[in-house]
Amino acid sequence: LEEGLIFELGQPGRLGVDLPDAPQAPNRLGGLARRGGIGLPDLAEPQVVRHFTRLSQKNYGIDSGFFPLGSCTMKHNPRLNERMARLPGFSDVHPLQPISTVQGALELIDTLAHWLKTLTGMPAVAMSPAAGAHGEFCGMVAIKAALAARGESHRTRVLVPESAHGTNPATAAAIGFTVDPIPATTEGRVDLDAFKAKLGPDVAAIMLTNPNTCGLFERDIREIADAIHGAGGYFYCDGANFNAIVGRVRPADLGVDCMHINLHKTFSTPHGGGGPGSGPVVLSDALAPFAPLPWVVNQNGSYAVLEQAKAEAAQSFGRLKAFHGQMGMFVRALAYMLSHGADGLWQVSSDAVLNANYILASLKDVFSAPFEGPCMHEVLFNDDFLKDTGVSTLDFAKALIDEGYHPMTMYFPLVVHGAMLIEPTETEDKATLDQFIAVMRSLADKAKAGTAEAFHAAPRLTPRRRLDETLAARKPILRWVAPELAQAAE
Amino acid sequence: LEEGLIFELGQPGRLGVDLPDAPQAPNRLGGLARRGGIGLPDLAEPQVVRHFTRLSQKNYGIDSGFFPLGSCTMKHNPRLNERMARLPGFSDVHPLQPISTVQGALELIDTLAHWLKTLTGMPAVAMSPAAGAHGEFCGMVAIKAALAARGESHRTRVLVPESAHGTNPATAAAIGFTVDPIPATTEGRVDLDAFKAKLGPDVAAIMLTNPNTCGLFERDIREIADAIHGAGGYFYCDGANFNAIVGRVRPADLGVDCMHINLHKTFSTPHGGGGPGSGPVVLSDALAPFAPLPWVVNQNGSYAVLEQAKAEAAQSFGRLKAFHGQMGMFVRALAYMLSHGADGLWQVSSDAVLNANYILASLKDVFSAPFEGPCMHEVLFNDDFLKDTGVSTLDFAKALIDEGYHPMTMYFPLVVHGAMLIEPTETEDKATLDQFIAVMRSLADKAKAGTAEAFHAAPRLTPRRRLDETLAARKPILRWVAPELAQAAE
Amino acid sequence: MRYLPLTEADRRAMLATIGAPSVDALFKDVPAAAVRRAPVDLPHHAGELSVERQLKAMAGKNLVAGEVPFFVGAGAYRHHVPASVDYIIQRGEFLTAYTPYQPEIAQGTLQYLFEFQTQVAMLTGMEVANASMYDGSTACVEAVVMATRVTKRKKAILSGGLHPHYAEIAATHAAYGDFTLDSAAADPEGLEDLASRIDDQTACVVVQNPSVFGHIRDLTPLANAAHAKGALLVVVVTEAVSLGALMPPGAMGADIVVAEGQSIGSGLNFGGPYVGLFATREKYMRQMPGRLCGETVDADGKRGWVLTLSTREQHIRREKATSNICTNAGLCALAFTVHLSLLGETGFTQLAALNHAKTSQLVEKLKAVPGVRVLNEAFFNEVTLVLPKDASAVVEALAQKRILAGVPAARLWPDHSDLKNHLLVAVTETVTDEDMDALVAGLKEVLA
Amino acid sequence: MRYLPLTEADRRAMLATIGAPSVDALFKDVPAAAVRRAPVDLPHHAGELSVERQLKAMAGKNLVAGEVPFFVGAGAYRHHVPASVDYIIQRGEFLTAYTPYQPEIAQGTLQYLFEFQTQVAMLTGMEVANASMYDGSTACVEAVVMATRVTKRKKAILSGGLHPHYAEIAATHAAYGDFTLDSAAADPEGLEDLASRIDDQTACVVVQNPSVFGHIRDLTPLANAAHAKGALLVVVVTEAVSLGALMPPGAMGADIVVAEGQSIGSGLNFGGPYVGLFATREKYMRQMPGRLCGETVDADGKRGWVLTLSTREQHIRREKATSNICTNAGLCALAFTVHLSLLGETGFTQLAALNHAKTSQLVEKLKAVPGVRVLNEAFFNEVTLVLPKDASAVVEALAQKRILAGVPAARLWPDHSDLKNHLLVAVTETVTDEDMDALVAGLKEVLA
Repeated sequence: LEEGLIFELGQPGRLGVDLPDAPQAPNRLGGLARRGGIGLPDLAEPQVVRHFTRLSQKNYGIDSGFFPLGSCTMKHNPRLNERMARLPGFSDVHPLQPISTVQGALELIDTLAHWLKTLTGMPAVAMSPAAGAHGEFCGMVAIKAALAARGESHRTRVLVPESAHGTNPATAAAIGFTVDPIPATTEGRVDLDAFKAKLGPDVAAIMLTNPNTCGLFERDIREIADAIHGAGGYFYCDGANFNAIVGRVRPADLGVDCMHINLHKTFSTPHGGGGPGSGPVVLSDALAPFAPLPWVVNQNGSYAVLEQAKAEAAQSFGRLKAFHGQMGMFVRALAYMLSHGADGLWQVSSDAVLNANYILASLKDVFSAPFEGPCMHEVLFNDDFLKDTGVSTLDFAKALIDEGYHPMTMYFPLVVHGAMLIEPTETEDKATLDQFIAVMRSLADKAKAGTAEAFHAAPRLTPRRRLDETLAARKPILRWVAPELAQAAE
Repeated sequence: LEEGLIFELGQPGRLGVDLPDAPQAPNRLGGLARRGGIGLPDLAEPQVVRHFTRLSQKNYGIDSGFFPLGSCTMKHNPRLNERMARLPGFSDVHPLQPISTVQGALELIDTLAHWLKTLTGMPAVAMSPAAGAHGEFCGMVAIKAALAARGESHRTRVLVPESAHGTNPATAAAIGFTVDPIPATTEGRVDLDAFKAKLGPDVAAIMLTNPNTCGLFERDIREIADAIHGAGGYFYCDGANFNAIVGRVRPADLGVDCMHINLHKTFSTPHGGGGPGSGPVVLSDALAPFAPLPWVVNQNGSYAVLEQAKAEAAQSFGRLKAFHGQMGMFVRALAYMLSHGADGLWQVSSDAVLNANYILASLKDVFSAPFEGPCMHEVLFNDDFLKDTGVSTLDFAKALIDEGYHPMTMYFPLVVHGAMLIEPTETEDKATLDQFIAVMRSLADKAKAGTAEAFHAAPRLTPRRRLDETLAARKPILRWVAPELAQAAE
Repeated sequence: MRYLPLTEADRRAMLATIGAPSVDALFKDVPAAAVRRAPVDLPHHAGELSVERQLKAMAGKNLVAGEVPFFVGAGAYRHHVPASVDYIIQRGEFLTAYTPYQPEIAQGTLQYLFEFQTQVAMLTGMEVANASMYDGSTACVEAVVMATRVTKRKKAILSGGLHPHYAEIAATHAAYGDFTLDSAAADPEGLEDLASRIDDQTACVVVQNPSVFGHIRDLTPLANAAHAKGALLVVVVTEAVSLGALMPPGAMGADIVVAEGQSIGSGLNFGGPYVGLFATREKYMRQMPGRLCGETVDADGKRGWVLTLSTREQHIRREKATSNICTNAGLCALAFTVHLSLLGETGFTQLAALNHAKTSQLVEKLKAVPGVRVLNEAFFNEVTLVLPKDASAVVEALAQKRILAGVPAARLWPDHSDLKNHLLVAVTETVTDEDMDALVAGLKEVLA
Repeated sequence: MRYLPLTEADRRAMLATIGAPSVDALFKDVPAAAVRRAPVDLPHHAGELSVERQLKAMAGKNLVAGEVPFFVGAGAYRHHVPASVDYIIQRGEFLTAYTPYQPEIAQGTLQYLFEFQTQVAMLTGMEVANASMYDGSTACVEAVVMATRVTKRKKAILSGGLHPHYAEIAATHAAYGDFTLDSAAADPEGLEDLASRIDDQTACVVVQNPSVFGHIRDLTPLANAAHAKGALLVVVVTEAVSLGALMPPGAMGADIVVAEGQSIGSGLNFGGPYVGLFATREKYMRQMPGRLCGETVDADGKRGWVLTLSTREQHIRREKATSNICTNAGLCALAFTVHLSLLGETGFTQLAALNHAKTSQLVEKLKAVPGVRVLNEAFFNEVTLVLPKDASAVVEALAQKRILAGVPAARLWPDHSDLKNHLLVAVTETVTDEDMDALVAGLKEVLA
């Protein structure tokens, strides 16, 4: 049975909710009442529940199986966190209630901030960014504000390694910086000499992911930090890969000035098919005064919120998002942190790195690893091993789907050809890795045996086979239109 | 990927829970501490969640699609009911807390009792039975107690129609009654003359399902009631099919003395893969004094619980179940009742009957209906239409699975050959019925076209194909045994 | 109405197909005198918001266990159930499924039932277990009935340490069924001698461990005595967590073990739904009540599971069935299996040890309360106190101070005046040191 | 630790395979100075029970909206969300999925995003919508940036009826980005004239409807004025339910509509996560920020969905992307879609009508409070009151009486002394007659 669109299932005269009658009261819409219908379908509750249940059954999540999507940290999402986020004391509280009535909510934010600062060794944290890219924006604006405060607004060049996430250059550009790429060494790390050669009086910052997107720790990070500081710039660290070092290494000890933290990666708030995320940004002393509003401040055990660029917050660069940030995500992340504790988080990064290296060690004789290990929490292969097989990285990934796995990240980072980036995370057990390794080896054998056709045809066992993305982009259909209207329009 | 048994996934040294250290305190187990291991597997939480998620994906529920299982009333299970049952004021209250601290819980029981009594027109209800069959036991014991109180314990014969649920004779037998079957007419109803002929001074009761298991209303029910009463017996009504008449017909007006109500059928508490259920029993004035303990009594707005056969409850036949009954189910059922209200329940039975008759009308030219309509909430076909096709009712049902449906009830009731009993319920829409009708017709065409082989091979698209039930019964394996132990045992 | 998808237009079209003038016409077989013209006298339909308000108002009148120091047990125990358990049992594929009579699309239910049966057998130390019963109390009487069937004898001896509700249920079945009871007097000291009551008419001896008063005993001598006379030993467990710390009934010679499984996976729920565990020896397998899930293979030779040995059951066997039982406690069994899978061997034994240690800790603390005597020498997580005053009044007084101190024995044995000062006190992992101190302080105050 | 499945034995075996002596050795690329020898100074791991206790203690210090008469709005609204919405979004297949970059195993996410986009387009009266933004406030500034891109102009005019947080965010982006703002003064009376500010440097006019003060206006004249100068009209909606009662922005000439979708499907959550709606005309489709889901066919010719037009996005386009946005608000978008599907055309318009009628009812009741003036002539479900006293003090006094009376304008415009007596009051379907009476009585008392 195919599942139609919700609009195709509706029929006027049904109700999926029961509402009380409206009281008699004057209409005060001032003549601006809606005329004509909206076009929404009418359904009863059983139909709606079944529709979305069936849709869910066409999805693959961490709960469904192994999800080794590199750079995305698809780790287990504890249900305790969901339960905690639904405590009415958090979920049913308005952001503009009197401050006296939300002391517990502010305490939670302050407690989470304390954990983030302690884990990173940084003195301050901006809580309001809604996601990683928003955190990047926050950090880069703080840098721009700090430069302005120093009277160095002429510093507009930002150095970004070629292997960076796309959000890095996009963010820098959005704030009016120019992006200057730094090449990588053959070892998959920043080319220190090339980097130093690019330093100059117009350099604002370097944006560096560490561990980097090749899954490698930037060995020269202290030297990079010193150099950028020496050149008068700031060190923005992309914290997407914090999971690899959380609890074991503090970014402050690496010399960073600011770093965003994807709560939905390292701290396990669910990805939810694309969000919501949360991207707090830790800041050094140099950048802290410019942190966005609002600031939560603990005043002798009672909490206040600074919402204006005045007093302590006089240098704040302003507001980034309405209200206080992604509270629901804060609760989940703190529940996760309290559950693991300092000792557990140490073990998180240990096991994440161990799992990735185990995959590297178990596959490197068959797959082609462009860089030497040890890797950190993820392992990168290129498509050399597929040379002359007629099988592409994409084909290989789609064949994995038929084996019951979510594919690894493909074609990222851009610095290696046909990249396959595998991140097992610490919440997978050895048996799962062993099974995955066996499947990977067997698929590689098949590819080399000249069965390209079978790979091209994959996946076969999914709700849909390969989808025509070109058609979608060439003739975009972004919404459903009632057939009678669609016809009339033609 | 096949999902192993949980025992096959474990490995010593993991933990799926974190517990605090035990306090220092003397061991007071008196030398009776467990020696040796239990054999349970150790897993971490991510593995457990994934394991049971994967198992769930091998199941079909109402949320998955149409579930026309006759006699089982597989209607929509609202999530509101689940939410209400989880209110701490209901879910986190102990049955033996002081009565002063559970007034709300008792109010809920009393309110539900009021709804059940009003909907059935009966003066009393016993709330404690844990399920339908337990309710039957309760009702029949009340009858036995009433007979004893009348000094008529010699009445030991119970009349049960051949079409009855198996629980009816099993229950009667468990209480020491003898079961005397009543034949059916060619119209699928109790043979009134045969029934009357069986009446006599040793008759204790009739157990009659109404609407009966052929989906028909027993037209002569008032006459049956009068006759059994005239003969000094009681009228036990099996209320499994109450969904067909709820809100429109009160069993009291049909002359019944007692009737159990499956809250998981008519009132939508979830079936849960086989329970828990709840089977309150409404009782006539004649039987009410014998109702089981405990009794919840409203004393000027405060609630008391009678737990002994004393005072008002002096004639109670005693206790049936620990504590107060299936409270969690009570909350769900009351949430459902309050949601529908008297007007909604009227519509429930109207739509349930309408849906069934629509299927009957739409299939009767192709399928063989042994009895004339109108039917009530379910429609019965026999296998005449499959004659000489080589396709059995079972084959036909399994073929439906591959079309995306849960099969109808098969081979029940026993009074027709190769029975197919279809109950759509009121929570299905017309489009779903139309689609089902089309599939049914198409399968019937295929069967008649001589494609028996394909039917024998069904289902093909399921997690498992047809399972060998004979093997399971011949060499029962009822538990997992560690391979090394199993080997040692051989 | 939100659960009803038919529109008025649908209804008209469907009636036309049927050829009926109205829905009323479809009810033509209902005797005229019973045909209602209007809905019954109850409130009309209401939205979610309204229903929530009404039910929350009722819920709000109860004192929630988790909000107060809490020591109530006597057959139902407040343990912490992990959030993932509740998530799993709410998944529609489990929640809205039927009994797995169509195994091809019910392997999920069947596999967890097989896992459940295995877990129950392991915990109890027995060979086989069924797919769950309503609860411990009804499982207990089913065990008695089964024992009469196995032994073809008609008398059951009930221990004075058996939960009174369980004993009362057995008495109901005895009064209206086909066996008799020999019930020992309440046994607060845990010193009763049941062996001497066993004779060659005895089908079984039913004994609870820990007893309702909290005593634990080695049942091996009783098992030997029963077996010597051809009787069965039925062991009842109302606190399943105790099986993580104590010698299992199977190791002490039990023939049938029944238990209340609520402690693992289910909340207190004011008494239900809970889940009954039922285990026995392999040789009695075909005499068991309730559903059984068995392993088999499918048409392709793959391992799978089905309901099996259903010739014991009512839907096949009708009046000759081993029980009239039909429903089990599927979803609570699932909760049990998920919770126990999370606990594992390590967690479950740790949990049991923690329960015991905390109880022992409270017993030590209670020494500070003048006039209070603990009756138990050996116990698991529940003990019986003798107070210098009427225990019901003490419990009520403490409830007013928002302390739920336990179950006064008089609640369970209202007619036993010699038990009126007895109080059953249970301690689980959810009890904090502060809770214990509050109880001790409260008792001192109320008893002063 | 319950989330970590590796055993010590596993770790040893894996290190042996790797050929590393220890896990520490795998961290050899970390500069020695940054290598920690021990965990940081934070508490160690804790079980569920302990974590629950800690978080419940914090939650318990907040005054829960649902427990009191509640009139707080100003950009976040307390509506009733059906239980089935929360059930659906908790299903692991949705909750634990990633962004649907692998469409073959993400058709569930993709189909609901397509449904979401359609619903948003329908509600706003626009042609196309994206797959959601972080929230309304960030969507607003993205609209401004897009308008500058479309018009190649650099100035945005902001209405004085725009939520101050939204305006402040735009100001941040303006200060550090590539456009300027012309911001009108706060407009409590709803009488501002923006048309006269539009010139041929104007990229867009940003106006909120209903305004933050609750006023509703016909925006057609403003749209015409903008279009006459080649500028776009950006309409902001912070109360999505209003779209069920009011003429949609698309019908009044909006070029871009952004909205806070929290009212449909999401709780208050102390401000987040919420869901931003973003809709525009088809001709601007390729200038939109954020993800888009599009229809296509698979290798077998079956209809299916994919993420599309991703050449706009950062992961392809990098520094030339239309936005740096990566994450959207997937799960909140799902909640929106499920809730709106339950409501349907009938329910959604009824809900909007109910909100308005209740608000109008409160306005009538407020006439009984001496000294209180309602500023709004036309409104949806929120109005601005002028009190005879400092509104912040009144709100605080009422909060002490457990009435949450609304948002004092001073909370949003701390520097505007002429707004210090202004109070924003919102009414939804969750407000009862008793709640209104409590507010009226409370106001009388506090103002007396």
